[in-house]
Amino acid sequence: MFSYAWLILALPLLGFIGLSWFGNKISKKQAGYAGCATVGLSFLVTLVVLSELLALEPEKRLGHVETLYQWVSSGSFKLDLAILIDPLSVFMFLIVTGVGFLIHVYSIEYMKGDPEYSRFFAYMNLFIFSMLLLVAAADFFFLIVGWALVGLASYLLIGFWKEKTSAVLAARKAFVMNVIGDVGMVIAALMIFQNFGSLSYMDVFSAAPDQFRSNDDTMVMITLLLLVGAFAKSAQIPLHTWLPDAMEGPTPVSALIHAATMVTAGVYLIARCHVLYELAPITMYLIAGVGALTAVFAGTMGMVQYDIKRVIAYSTMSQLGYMFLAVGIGVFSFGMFHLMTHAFFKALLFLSAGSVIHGLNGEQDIRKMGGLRFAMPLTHITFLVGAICLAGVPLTSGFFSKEAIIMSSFHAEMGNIVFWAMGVLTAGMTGFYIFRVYFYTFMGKSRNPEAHPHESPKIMAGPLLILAFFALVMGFSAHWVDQFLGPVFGVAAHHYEDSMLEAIVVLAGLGGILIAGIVYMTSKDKLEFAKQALAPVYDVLFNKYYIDEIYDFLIVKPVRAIGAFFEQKVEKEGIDYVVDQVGSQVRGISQGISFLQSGKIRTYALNMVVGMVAILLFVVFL
Amino acid sequence: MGNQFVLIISASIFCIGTVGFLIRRNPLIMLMSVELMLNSVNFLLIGYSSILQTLDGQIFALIILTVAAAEVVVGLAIILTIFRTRHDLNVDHINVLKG
Amino acid sequence: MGITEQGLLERDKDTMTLNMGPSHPSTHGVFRIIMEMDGEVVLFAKPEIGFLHTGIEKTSENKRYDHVIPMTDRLDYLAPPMNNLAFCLTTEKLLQCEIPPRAQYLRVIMCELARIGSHLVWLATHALDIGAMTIFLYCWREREMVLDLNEEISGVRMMTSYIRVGGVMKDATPEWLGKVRKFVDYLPAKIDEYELLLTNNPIWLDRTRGVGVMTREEAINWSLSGPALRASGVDFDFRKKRPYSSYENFDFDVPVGKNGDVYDRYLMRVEEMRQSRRIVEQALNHLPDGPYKVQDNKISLPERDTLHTSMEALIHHFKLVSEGVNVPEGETYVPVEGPRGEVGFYIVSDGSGVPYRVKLRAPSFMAIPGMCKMMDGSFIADVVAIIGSIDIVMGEVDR
Amino acid sequence: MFEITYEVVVFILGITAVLAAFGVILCASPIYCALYLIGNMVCFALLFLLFHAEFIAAAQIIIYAGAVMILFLFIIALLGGAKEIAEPSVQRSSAFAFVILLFGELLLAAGVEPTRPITGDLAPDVINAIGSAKAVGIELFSRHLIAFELASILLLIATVGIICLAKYSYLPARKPSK
Amino acid sequence: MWDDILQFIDPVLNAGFIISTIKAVVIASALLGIVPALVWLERRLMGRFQVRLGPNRVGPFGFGQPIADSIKLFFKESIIQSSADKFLFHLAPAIVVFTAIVAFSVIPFGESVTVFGEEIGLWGANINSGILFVFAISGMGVYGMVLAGLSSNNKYSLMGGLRSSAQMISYELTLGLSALSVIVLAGSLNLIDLVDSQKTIPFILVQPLAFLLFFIAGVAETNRAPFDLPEAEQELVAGFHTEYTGMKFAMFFMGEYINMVTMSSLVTLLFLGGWNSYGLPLWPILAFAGKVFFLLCVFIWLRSTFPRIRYDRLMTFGWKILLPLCLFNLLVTAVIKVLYFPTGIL
Amino acid sequence: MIRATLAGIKNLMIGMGVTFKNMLSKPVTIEYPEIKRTMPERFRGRHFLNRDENGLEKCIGCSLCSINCPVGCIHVVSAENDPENRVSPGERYAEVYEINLLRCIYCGYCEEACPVDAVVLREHYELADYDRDTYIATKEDLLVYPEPNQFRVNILGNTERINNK
Repeated sequence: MFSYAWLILALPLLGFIGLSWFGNKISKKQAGYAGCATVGLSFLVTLVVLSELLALEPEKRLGHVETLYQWVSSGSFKLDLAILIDPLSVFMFLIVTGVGFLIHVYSIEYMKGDPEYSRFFAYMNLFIFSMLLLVAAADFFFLIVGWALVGLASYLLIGFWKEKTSAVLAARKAFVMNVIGDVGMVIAALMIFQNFGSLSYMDVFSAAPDQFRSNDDTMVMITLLLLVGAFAKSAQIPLHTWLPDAMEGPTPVSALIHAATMVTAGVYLIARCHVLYELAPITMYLIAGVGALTAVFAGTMGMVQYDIKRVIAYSTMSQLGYMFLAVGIGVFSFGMFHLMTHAFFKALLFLSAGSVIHGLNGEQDIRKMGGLRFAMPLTHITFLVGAICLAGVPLTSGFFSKEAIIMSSFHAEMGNIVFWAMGVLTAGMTGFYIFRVYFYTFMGKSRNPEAHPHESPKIMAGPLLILAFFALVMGFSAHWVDQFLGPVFGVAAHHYEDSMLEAIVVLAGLGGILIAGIVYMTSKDKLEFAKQALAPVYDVLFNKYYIDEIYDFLIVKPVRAIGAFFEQKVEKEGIDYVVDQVGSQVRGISQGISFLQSGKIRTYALNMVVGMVAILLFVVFL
Repeated sequence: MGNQFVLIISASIFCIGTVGFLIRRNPLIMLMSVELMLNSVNFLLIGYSSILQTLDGQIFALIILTVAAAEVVVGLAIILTIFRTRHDLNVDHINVLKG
Repeated sequence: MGITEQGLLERDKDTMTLNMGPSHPSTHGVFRIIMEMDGEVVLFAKPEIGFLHTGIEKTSENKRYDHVIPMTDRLDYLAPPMNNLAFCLTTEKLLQCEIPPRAQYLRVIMCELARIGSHLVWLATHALDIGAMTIFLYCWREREMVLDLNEEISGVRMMTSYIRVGGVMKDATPEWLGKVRKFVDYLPAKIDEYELLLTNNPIWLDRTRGVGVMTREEAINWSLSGPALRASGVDFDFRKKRPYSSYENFDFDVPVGKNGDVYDRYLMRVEEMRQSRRIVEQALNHLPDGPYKVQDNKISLPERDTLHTSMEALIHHFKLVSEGVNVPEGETYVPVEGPRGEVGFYIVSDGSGVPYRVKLRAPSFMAIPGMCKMMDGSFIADVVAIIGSIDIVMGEVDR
Repeated sequence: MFEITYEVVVFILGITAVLAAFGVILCASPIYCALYLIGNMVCFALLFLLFHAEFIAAAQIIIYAGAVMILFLFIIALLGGAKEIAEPSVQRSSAFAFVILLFGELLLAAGVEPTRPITGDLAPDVINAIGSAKAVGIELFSRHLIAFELASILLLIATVGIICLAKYSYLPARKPSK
Repeated sequence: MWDDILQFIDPVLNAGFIISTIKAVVIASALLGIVPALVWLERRLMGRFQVRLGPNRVGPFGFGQPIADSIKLFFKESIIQSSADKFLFHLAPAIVVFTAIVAFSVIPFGESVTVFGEEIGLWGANINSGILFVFAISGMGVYGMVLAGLSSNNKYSLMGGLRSSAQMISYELTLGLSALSVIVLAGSLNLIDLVDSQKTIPFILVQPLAFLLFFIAGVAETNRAPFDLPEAEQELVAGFHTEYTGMKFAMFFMGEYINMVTMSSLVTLLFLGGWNSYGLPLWPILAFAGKVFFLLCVFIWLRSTFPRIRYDRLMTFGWKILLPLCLFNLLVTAVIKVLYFPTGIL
Repeated sequence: MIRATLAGIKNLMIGMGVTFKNMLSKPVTIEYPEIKRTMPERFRGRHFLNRDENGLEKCIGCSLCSINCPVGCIHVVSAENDPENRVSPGERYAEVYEINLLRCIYCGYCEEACPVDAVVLREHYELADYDRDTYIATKEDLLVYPEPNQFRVNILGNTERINNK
C-alpha cells in the first residue's frame, strides 16, 4: 500500500552517495540544487504518503510495516529491511523533510563561499537520511542504526570547518556524548531482545503489556537505558554539555540539528515507546522532572549568554525540557505538537540568526550588534516572529503548544504544581532572554561602527518567510495534530481550560519581555546597581553553572591528582625502591632460569604440547 | 567405517602435524604442519557430521577453512617480511622474544 | 622506504640477476642485458655488446673507398642506403666533387624508401615484442614491396650498395619509377591500418604510455638522436637543420613528441613513414634528367658501352678498378639523418686510395646507455618495449 | 557389496592421508613438503566426498589446494626452497616423546563413549535430495549467520593485515657507480 | 573359489560400470585427438588472420602437419638439464594434462541418448556441483606450471611459474564470481540443470556483463593471449616451459589446448545455452560443438589481434576492475533475483 | 572513466575488425617451390661466365674481377691461348677461375670491373646445399653452355651436377 514510501529514505541516501562520489565533478550550483532536490522530492513523497494515510480510517492508520527486503532470518532472530508507516512517523517525516528542505534551500546561499560545498550537502543529505531512518525504523535495530548514523552525521557537520580547532573539539564532544547514549540504547535493545525475542516494535509493544506489570524491574531498566540515549541525543541534564558547543558548526547545521531533527529524536523515541514507558511510571516521573529541570536550568543560562547562537541553543534545551515534561506527564501528543511548532520557530530563529551573522560577516557576539532593524528589515521581522512565538505571545504557535503543556503539567494525572511552577518560570525566562537578544541585535544603535550589515539575498529570505508563516499559524492546528496522532497514543490528550492559570502563563511570558525591554532599552547607568547586586548570580549563569568545570573538578581533577600522587610519592619513592630491589634480586634468579624464555617458537610450542598432554591426562583419566 | 576410524586417522594426523611443528626449523614447513593439524580437525568434524547426520560439523569445517586461509596468508606475509629484513629462514635464529 | 644507498645495498641481497640475451627473442640481435631484478622490476640494467663484432671500421682501413661501400651495407642492415650515403657524402666532401641532381634525387628516393622499410621492420618487431603478432606480418607485407623495389633497381634486396662515391650505381628505369609511384600511392592506407590496430588500442597504450620516459634534457644529455630524441620534444632533424643531398628542395614536416615515452616514439616513427612517403612522392614528381653519376672518370667508372669504343675509357676503367679513387689528404665528418638517428662517418685520408681511418657514429650504439637508463625501475615486460622503441640494430652497434 | 568397497576406499584414503602427512614433516625440501601436503588435502577432499560433504570437498580443493598451497609454492619460489638437514637434539627427542604420549592419550580418549551424542536428521539421502551446497548454505545463513559474518570480518582483517605487511615500495634506483 | 571371486567382481561388471569406463576412454582419447586438430586450426586460422596460408605442405590443407609435428615431438630427445629437480620436472607436465582431462570429465555435451536400451548421458559424470568440480580441478592445473617453473632451475621459468600462480589466483576469483551470478539465476550448481534453465533464452542475454567477465577471466585462466604472461615468449623466452623439450613440452601444449576446449565448453554451458539450438534445426550435440568451435575461433582471433598485457596491469585489471565489476554484477543479480524472481527466473 | 572504458572497448573491437578484414583478403604469400618469382633483370644472384656467340669463353683472364672484389673471393690464373685451340677470343684466357661462393657477398663489383662482360651475376638464387665443398665454384661450374639450356650447369640446388669429377 505504501510500497513507494521507501523513496523517502532512498532519495536523501542517493543524494549523499551521489554527492560524495561525484561532488567534486559538478559545479557548486548543481551540487546545491541536487542536495535540495533530493530532500524536496522526499518531502513530496511524504505528502503523498500523508494523503494516502489520511484517506484511511483513523484506526486503520496504524502499523503499516513496509518490508523492503528480508535481510536476516537466522533461526528465531528475524530482521527485515522495513519501514513503519503510521501517523507518528509520517508526522516526523513531514517535519524532518519539510523543515530540512527549507534549511537546505537556505544553505545554498549561506554556504556559497565555502570551498567544500558539495561535501556540505552530502553530509546534510546523510543527516536527513539518518534521521529519516531513525524515524522510519520498524524495529529497534534500525532505530539504533539510524541513531548512530545521526550521531555520525552530526559529528561530521559540527566539525565541518575542520580547520577550526574548537569545531573539531565540539564535534568530538558531541560524538562522545552521543555514543554514551548509544551504549544505553544498545543495552536496552539487547534486553528487549532477551525479554521479547524480537526487536520489532509491533511484537514488542503488543507483547509488553501482557508480559509485564507496571513498574516491573525489567521494564524500568529498559526504559531507563533507552532514556540514556534519549537524554544524550536531546541534550537533557546531565548529558547536555555538547549542545551549546555544537554551535561551532555552520548555522544551517545548527538549525537542522537543533530545530527539526536530531535533538527531537529523544522525544520521538519516548513517544514511540510510550507503551513501554506507560508500564514504567517511575521513569515517566524522572523524565518529567528532568525535563522541567532542564527547562529552567537552560533558561537561566540562556539569559546571560552573549553569543547569539548560544542563546538560541540554550533556548532549544529549554524547549526540549518542555517536550520531555510533556511526554513525561503522559501528554504525548502535546509533546509532539510542541516539537512541531518548535521546529518551525526555532528553525526560523536560527536561520534569522544565521542571516544576521551572514549580514555581519560572521559576527556572533550580540554586544557588537545593534540597530539592525533598518539594515535588515526582513530579517528583523522574521526574527521578531520567531521571538514572539518562542516567548509564547498569545495566538502564536508557541503560545498554543506551550500553554497546552503547562496546563497539562498541572492538571494531568501525573502533573503537579512543581512542574507547573517550573514551566511558568521557564516561560518568563524565555520571554526575557529571547527579547534580550532581540533588543541587543535589532534595537538601539549599532555598537560596531565597522560593521556594514546588509540584507540577505532572496534565496535565504524565502525559507525565512515560509517558516515565519508556519510559525505564526501552525498553532491553530493543535486540534488536528491531536486528532491525527491520537490513535498512536491510544487516546487524544485532554485539553484543559483554566483561564486563571492561562493568564499567569501569558503574563509570565509578557513579563519576561517587559523586563528585557526595561533592562536593555533603557540607559545603562540606571541599572548599574542591579548589575552589582546580581553579579555573582550572573557569573554562575554565564559560566553555565560551572558544569564543565564541575565535571572537570569532580572527575578529571581527582583522577589526575590521584595519578600525580601515585606517580610522585607512591611510585617513585615507595614502589620503585622496592621494585628495584626486587628486580635486581629477581634478575639474578631469572637469569638462571631464562632458558625457558628462549625466544624460540618451537620451545614454546613444545611447552604447549606438554600442557595439552597434562590437560588431556586430567580430562580423560580423572 | 565407524567413528573409531575417523578418530584414529584424525588423531594421528594431528599428532604428525604437532611433531612437524616441533621438529622443523623452516617456518614454511611449520606453517604447513599447522595446516595439517587444522585439516585433521576438519576431517574429524566432517566425519562426525556424517555420522551424526547434522550439518553443524560441515559449517565448523567451513569456518575453519576460512580461518586457515586467513592464517596462512598472514603467516606467509610475516615470513616474507622477516625474510626481507633478516635474510634468514631458520626459526631458531629468530629469537627476538628471548627473555 | 626511501631508497638510500645503504638501503639499496641492503636490498641487493634479495635481488635476482637476470641475464637477457645474447640469444633472446626480443633483444633484437645478439645483445645482452644483465639486469638486477626485484621480482618483476628491474633495478638497474647493464648492457653488454660485442657479440656481433665484425671489425668493419678496422677492415675499412685496408679497403679502397669504393670497397668500403658494400661493408657499410652490413652496419645498419635495415637501412643500408643511409650508411652508403653517409660514407659517400663524406668521401665526396673530401673529393670536393659536385653530385648531379638526378643522382641526388635518386639517393633521396632510395634513402626514404629505406627509412620506410626500416620503420616497417621496427614496427613489426616492436609490436611483436609487445605481443601483437599479426601486425608483424602486415608490416612485413609492405616491407617486402620496398625490398622488391630495392631488388629491381640495385639487384639485391637488402645489401643494395646502390649509392656509390660520385653518384649512384645504375640509373633508374621508368618502369621502376612507376612501381615506386604505385607503392607510394598504396602505402598510406596500410599505415592507417596499423594505426587502427595499435594507436588507440588500450592494451597498447597501457604497455607504451609512460614507459621508458626521457625528458628533453635527459634525452640530450644521454645523446639520443633521431626519432627517440624528437619524441622527447627536441625538434632536431639533419634533413631540416643541415640539409644534404638536396633535402632542402623537399617539403616535409618533422614530427616532435611531448612525453618522450615509448608511445611517443611509436607515434614519431609512424608519422615519419608518412613524411618519407611525401618526400618520395615529391622526388618522383620533380626527378631531374641528366647524368646519374659524376662525369669524372677518376671518380666514377666510365659507362660500360664506351669501353669497347674508347681507349681512354678503357684505361680509366682499368686504373679505377685496380687502384680505386685517390682521395686528397684531409679529414671530415658528415652526418645524415638515418632511421635511428644521426649516422655519420668520420674519415681521415692520407691521400692514398685507402682511408687512413674510418669511424662510424652509430645511432643505436649511442642510444644504448640512455636505453638502459630508461629501464631502471621498469618491469621486465617494459624492458622489451624499451629496446623495441629505441630500435637498436646490433650490426652498427658492434660493427 | 557396495558397503565393503566403500569402506575399503575410505580406509585406503585415510591411510594415504596419514602417509602424506608423514611426508610433509619428513621431507627435507619445502617443495616436496608442499606437494605432500597437497596430497594430504586431496585425500581429505576425497574422504569428504565419501562422507557426503560435496561442497566442503570442493571448497577444500579450491581454497586449500587451489589457493593456499599455490601461495605456499609462490613463497617457496620467492624465498628459495633450501633443504634442511635434520640433527638430533634434546628438543627433537622430547618433542617425539611428548607427542607420542599425546597420541596415546588421544587414542585412549577415542575409546571413551560419547556422552551426549547430538544427532540430526540429515541423512545422506536427504542432503543429496537438497544438494550439498544448498544444504550447507541454508544452514550457514540461518543458524550460523553470526559465525559467518564473523568469519567474513576475519577475512577482511586478514586482507588489511596482509596488505600492510606485504606493501613494499618499488623505488628502484641506479646502482651508485664506482 | 572362482565363484566367490566372480561374485565379488560381479557388481563391477555391471552395465553402469562398463559404460562409465567406455565413456572415460572415449572422452579422454577424443580430447587428446582434438589437440592436434586444434593446433592445426590455430595455425591455419592465424595464418589467415596474418594474410598468409599457414601449414599446407603435409597432406591436403596441411592436415597432416599436426600429426607430423606430434611424431616429431614423440621421437625428440627429452633433454633434462642436470641441475633440474628430476622428479618434479617429470611430474609437472603430467599434472597439467591430467587436470585438464579430468576437468573436462564433468562437462556435458548433449542430452542423454539411448543406445542398446541403455540410457547414456553424453557426459563423463553428472555430479551435483559440477561447476565447482571444474573450478577445483582446473585450479589444480596451475601446479603443473608452478612446479615446471620451480623445477627447471631457470630464472625465466621461475618467473613464468610465479606469474602463472599469481595470475591463476587472481582470475579464478573473477571466474568463480561471474559464474556465480549465473548460478544464482539458475539456482543450481549442476551443469545440466544450468543448461536446462536456458531453454528459452541463453544467459548471455540476461547476463552480458557476467559473460564478458567470465570470458576474459577464462582467457586469462587458460593463459592465452593477451594474457599469456607465464609463457610470454618475448620477455620470458617461453616462461615455465623454457627448459622442456619433446613429449613433455607437447604435454604442456596439450594441457593448454584441452583447457581451451574446457573453457569454451564452460562458456557455452553457462552463457550460450549449451546444446539448446533455439529453433535452429540442429542436433543438440552439433549445436554445442558449433558454439564451442566458434569460441575457439574467438580465442585464436584474440590471440592474433591483441598485444600482451603487462604483469602489473594484469594484476590491477583483475583485482581492481574485473573483481569489483563481478561483485557488483553479482550483487545486482542477487538483489533482482530476490526481489522479483524469488522462485526462479525464466 | 566510463567514457574511456567504452572508447577502449571500441578500439579493441576496431582492432579485431582489422584482423577480420585481413582474414578475408587474399594471402600475399606464394607457394614457393611450385611457383617461382621472376627475378628482375639486375638481380645479383650466382655468377656465370659468359660465352660469346662462337661458343668461346668471353673471359680473357685479366683478373680485374679478382682485384675489384672487396672480399677477395675470386681466384684467376690466366694462361696464353693456344691459337689452334682457342679458349677465348683474346690473347689470354683464364686457366683457373674459381669463386668461393661462401665468401662472396654478391656485391656485383666483379661484374662491374669486367671489361668484356664475361663474369655476370644472374637471377639464380637457390644456393643452398648440404656440402661445403661444392661452394668452391670452378670454371666448369660457372661456364654457361650454349645449348640447349643456358643454365644446365648448376652446382647447387635442384638440378644435377653435370661435371663428374
